[in-house]
Amino acid sequence: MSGSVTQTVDMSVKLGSLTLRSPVLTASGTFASGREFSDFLDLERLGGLVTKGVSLEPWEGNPTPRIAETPSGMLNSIGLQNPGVEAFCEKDLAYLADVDVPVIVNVSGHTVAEYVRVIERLESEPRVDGYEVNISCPNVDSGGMAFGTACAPAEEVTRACRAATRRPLIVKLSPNVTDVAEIARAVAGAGADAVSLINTLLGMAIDTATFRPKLARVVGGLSGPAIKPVALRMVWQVAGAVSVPVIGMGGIMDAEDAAEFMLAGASAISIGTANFIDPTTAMRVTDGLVEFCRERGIGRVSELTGALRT
Amino acid sequence: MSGSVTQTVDMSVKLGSLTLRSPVLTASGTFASGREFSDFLDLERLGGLVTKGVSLEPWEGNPTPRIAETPSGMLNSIGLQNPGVEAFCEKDLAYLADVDVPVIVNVSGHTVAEYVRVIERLESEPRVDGYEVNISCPNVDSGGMAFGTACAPAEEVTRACRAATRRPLIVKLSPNVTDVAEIARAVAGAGADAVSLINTLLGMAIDTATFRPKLARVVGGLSGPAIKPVALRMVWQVAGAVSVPVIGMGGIMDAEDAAEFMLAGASAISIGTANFIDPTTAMRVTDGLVEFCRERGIGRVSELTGALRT
Amino acid sequence: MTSGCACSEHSVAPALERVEVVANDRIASGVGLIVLHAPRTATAVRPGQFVHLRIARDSAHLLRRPFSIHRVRGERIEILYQVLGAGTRLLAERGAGEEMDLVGPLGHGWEIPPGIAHALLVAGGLGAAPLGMLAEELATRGVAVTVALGAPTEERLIARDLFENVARRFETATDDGSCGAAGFVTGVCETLLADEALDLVYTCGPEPMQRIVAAQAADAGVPCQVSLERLMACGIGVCLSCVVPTSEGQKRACVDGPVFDAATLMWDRPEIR
Amino acid sequence: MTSGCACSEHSVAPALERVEVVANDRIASGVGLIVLHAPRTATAVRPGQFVHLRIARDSAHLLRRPFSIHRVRGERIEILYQVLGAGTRLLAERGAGEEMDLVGPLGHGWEIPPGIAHALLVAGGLGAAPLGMLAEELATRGVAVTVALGAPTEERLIARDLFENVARRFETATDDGSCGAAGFVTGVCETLLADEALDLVYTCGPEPMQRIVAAQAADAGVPCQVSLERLMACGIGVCLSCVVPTSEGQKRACVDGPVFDAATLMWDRPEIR
Ligand SMILES: Cc1cc2nc3c(=O)[nH]c(=O)nc-3n(C[C@H](O)[C@H](O)[C@H](O)COP(=O)(O)OP(=O)(O)OC[C@H]3O[C@@H](n4cnc5c(N)ncnc54)[C@H](O)[C@@H]3O)c2cc1C
Ligand SMILES: Cc1cc2nc3c(=O)[nH]c(=O)nc-3n(C[C@H](O)[C@H](O)[C@H](O)COP(=O)(O)OP(=O)(O)OC[C@H]3O[C@@H](n4cnc5c(N)ncnc54)[C@H](O)[C@@H]3O)c2cc1C
Ligand SMILES: Cc1cc2nc3c(=O)[nH]c(=O)nc-3n(C[C@H](O)[C@H](O)[C@H](O)COP(=O)(O)O)c2cc1C
Ligand SMILES: Cc1cc2nc3c(=O)[nH]c(=O)nc-3n(C[C@H](O)[C@H](O)[C@H](O)COP(=O)(O)O)c2cc1C
Ligand code: FES
Ligand code: FES
Repeated sequence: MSGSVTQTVDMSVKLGSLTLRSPVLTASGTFASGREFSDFLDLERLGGLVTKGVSLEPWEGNPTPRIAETPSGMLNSIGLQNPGVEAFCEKDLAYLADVDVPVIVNVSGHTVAEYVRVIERLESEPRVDGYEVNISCPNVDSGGMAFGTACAPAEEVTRACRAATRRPLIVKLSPNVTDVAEIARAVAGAGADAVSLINTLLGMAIDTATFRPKLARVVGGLSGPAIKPVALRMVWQVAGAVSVPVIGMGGIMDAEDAAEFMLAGASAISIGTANFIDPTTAMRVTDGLVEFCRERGIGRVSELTGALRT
Repeated sequence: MSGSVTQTVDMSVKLGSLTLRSPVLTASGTFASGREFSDFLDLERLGGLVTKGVSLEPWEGNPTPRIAETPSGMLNSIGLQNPGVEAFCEKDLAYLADVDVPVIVNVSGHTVAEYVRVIERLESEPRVDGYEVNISCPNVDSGGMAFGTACAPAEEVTRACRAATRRPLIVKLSPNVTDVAEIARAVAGAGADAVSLINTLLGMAIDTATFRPKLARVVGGLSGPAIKPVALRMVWQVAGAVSVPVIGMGGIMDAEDAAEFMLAGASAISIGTANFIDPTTAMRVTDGLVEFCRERGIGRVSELTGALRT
Repeated sequence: MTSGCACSEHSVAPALERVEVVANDRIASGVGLIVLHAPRTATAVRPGQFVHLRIARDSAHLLRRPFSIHRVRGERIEILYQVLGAGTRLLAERGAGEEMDLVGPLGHGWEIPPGIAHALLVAGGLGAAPLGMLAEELATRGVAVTVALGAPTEERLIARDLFENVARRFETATDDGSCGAAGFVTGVCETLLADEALDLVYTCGPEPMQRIVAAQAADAGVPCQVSLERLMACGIGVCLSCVVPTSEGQKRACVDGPVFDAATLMWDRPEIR
Repeated sequence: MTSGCACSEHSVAPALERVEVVANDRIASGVGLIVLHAPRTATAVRPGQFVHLRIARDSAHLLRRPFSIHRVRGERIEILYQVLGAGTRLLAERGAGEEMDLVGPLGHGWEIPPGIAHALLVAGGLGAAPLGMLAEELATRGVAVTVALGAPTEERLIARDLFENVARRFETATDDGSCGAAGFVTGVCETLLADEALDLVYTCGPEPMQRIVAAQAADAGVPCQVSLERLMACGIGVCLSCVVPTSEGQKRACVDGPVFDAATLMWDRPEIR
């Protein structure tokens, strides 16, 4: 930790055809479309902004209560509540028109056709820089995670989305599987430019005062520091299994956590639940990564990717 | 919480043919064979003592470091270090000869034949009350978890062990699967008298100071409060899928946690990592469950099993 | 603050503010009053708004906890809190000089429409918390304030002094009759709605109480605002954990509320208890 | 304590003991001394044993932390600690009057074989911690004590007063030469092994240092005991996280150690750094 070293650190990373100014992205569903965070940080310093899940039609989401705190984590069963792609274009993309940051739209659907139609609608929007296809949401009854827990449907969604766009296509993987590397290989083979992981782990909590589940939907997705060890392990497995870049996430709270994910093989990382705890996290992590590299004489943050010494 | 109600609570539970005086067991690998805990608690008040994993031959385990602390949890890669079934009979069972507590031996093997031979060796030991077949250890290279992540091998091990004994046979399930209910059905169909879950979630941690994995074996098993939501969800899924009793575990630290597992469908519960944090946990949980029932006017602890109101 | 309206359009953007505990005292059984040095929030906050407080420093209790601002005194804000679970237990342990941080001020607070002359504030238990600042603000603006305050027992009647100071009329109700009317505060509310010429009812308390007060106000033809408590992860409108069904669709309690016009709330939905 | 042997056979069974902080002071940069009221442990503990301390109250930092007992004074135990990570940072924040709990006394401490006349204690940095009680015990038993204490700089020479009081000869080494010999304490150790007629070497410090001291002692034909630090989950012998390779197979540092006969340790294995 030679505090005197003061060279600059190149924070840019390549994600397939996208070059990002920083490896720090926001995780879908934890950052809306950024507007609310403009009070707390400079959106233009983000590597990219991954939006809340967008579906073809408006989705109501699940009944409340939708969240529960758990040890070092939280459960959510929001259920992809969103006003649909049309409203997204009108409001969210309009807001983002004046913000200089790569926009990656998280895409949801009940059927393969719905995923494709969301992408088709967004193809004409110049403000969209790429797509993250969510085949891993544990909080919707049809679609969502069902696509992400077996190779064939994961491949099918990916192939259909790939056919609909030449923009960067990221597929977001579910951790609720026996072999995440196998799914990653399937979607990479089907044309994904990158994979992102992990989405939430399926979990549950019970209120012993009422004998009721804490979530109205009974089960929900676990996120936050509690899942970091599982997320890191999966990123490491997937980075070893596919040649496309990996976006890592799951419980990242600070720059050390982010560095762990990059060492395990991630080219970029996403801040999720931490946005709720400290809305400035993405900046703290960005500044912290610069410092992390500087202290170690590392000139380019991308050198961290896969640098784990095993 | 009417503190004045003072009826007694029947703490006995049935686990197939076994009747236990309490639903509180110890989780394999966190309690050795009990001797070390006799300084801290009354072994004879346990519902049952589940031993450390026992294999046919002595196993060396994995290189150190073997543990790492993680947010609200820990990783371990002990690797089932044990002196083999012969030494187990000579030392551990000899010690337990004078302790009035049901003894359930956790059985490990690299091959189906090894599992069977451990059981065969133990069949002649009167001090053994049942077996827990570990098809879910993430810390050994062959055997272990490999048997627990697909139906066919899980069924095969179970069937072979079933053929080797008429004693109660519990199969311990891995959480590192897409569909735990499916595996539970498979082992129940193959003759398991009960299932226990969850074993540890496969995880990883990285030391950012050295760029090395925190565990010499790189990956290990995550346990402790962090995994409780995942464990509860799986217990709930499995209890809904099979008719054999379920032993629930994963992050239980106190009686409220234990009650959550029973409400989700567990007939008994096991204390694991918490034994390291507070060696009196099993007694605290036992007393706490009595109190929990008493406050609610519940006469038998077994009434909690599956009493979740959804 | 133009046109006498405390609506969110005029409120200051929230910020992450590092605050210091000035005092933290138990004021009734299970109830504490914590005073924080929070200059930015103290200046910016409007009645009915809240702050999202980080109580724990490590991750075990990960989420922030939302608390209404009860009062502002100079650069200090006051929070009334009930000790319920892990977070509020930790909060009760915090001593003078300790640091925490908050995100705030948050939410859409009480509306004070121009021209109102007489307002009724109905508080059940800790529901008094967000009504303190409102009572002071109304009094400052020359609006007559009547307060109905309920609690299980006299000792738990929160913020009596504040309300006694500013209210033209102040009635209490206790479940055990130890102070004021015996029974629920809704009984008092009913009487006051009949007795007084009221322009507006403001209420906060347990939802079953709020439901009754809203119905009573509706029957009396008096507009009513209620402050709702919802589980909140972000507090800033992004996570959608706090949604409330209204006649205008699902609204987020953290930014569209916590104060809602009672007439827009869908009281028949299970999400409102 | 029969036959002058502090081996585990004679030690008292461990217990869970609730303890209170009596004092907690920074004594060097990054080093604290915490005094705990722990009557049971104070009576039972033998030199070289340790306690497993629960520092955090919630689950974020789940595991206990092992610390040697540095000294006992009446019903109080003293622990020297280096602030390294989350747990020791929390420990440094604990103030007088706060409660914690420990499991202890644990482990197999230093052996004091009957008949030894002169012992050398070699401590690197915080390695002084478990040697304090030993030095006092040896002096009490009339064993001549020579101490070699090393640190990066004078300020970091831990427990000087204690050693100066009981040692017949006391030598120091600092990396920067600010006190005693310039360089590593192993240099001093070599000299002392040549100078003095020693019956036994006791050492604790960084493992590379211990390795050298063990080799020097072996060359000089003097038996050597080392105290090892290992990651420990349970501290009571059940989890097998703390194993150390020895010529007698894998041993658990928490119950078979932390003190080992240097001759039995397999210094060539990667598990010993
Ligand atoms: C806008 C708003 C203003 C509030 N103002 C006050 C106030 O001024 N004084 C006061 O005492 N309380 C107030 N509350 C309620 C307060 O937030 C909870 O009592 C507190 O979060 C409980 O935390 P805990 O850790 O003690 O409980 P736990 O039950 O351990 O908390 C677990 C989780 O549930 C949440 N939670 C539990 N109860 C509530 C609740 N009633 N409302 C919202 N979240 C809850 C917690 O925030 C946490 O995320 C307010 C709530 C909201 C939404
Ligand atoms: C028998 C024994 C006696 C010890 N005596 C002392 C003493 O008297 N004074 C002192 O300052 N330190 C002592 N240590 C080391 C002390 O336990 C660690 O410094 C401490 O656990 C670090 O905790 P942390 O939370 O600050 O570090 P973190 O790095 O945050 O800890 C993370 C995990 O690693 C473990 N860990 C980290 N470093 C060590 C280490 N060196 N040894 C064992 N576990 C470690 C922690 O216990 C925890 O489980 C002793 C260790 C052992 C095994
Ligand atoms: C409240 C909430 C809402 C989420 N919504 C989405 C979503 O719409 N689409 C998606 O792909 N992932 C969603 N996620 C998952 C996160 O993007 C992320 O994958 C996960 O939370 C793990 O990261 P974390 O632990 O840093 O939060 C959501 C997570 C949370 C907590
Ligand atoms: C150190 C350690 C060793 C373990 N060894 C075994 C084992 O030998 N056999 C087994 O079936 N499970 C083993 N487990 C898993 C536990 O029995 C339990 O399933 C798991 O830890 C989850 O429960 P917990 O969170 O309460 O610890 C071990 C767990 C730990 C932490
Ligand atoms: S708390 Fe997140 S949207 Fe309201
Ligand atoms: S720490 Fe558990 S066996 Fe040594």
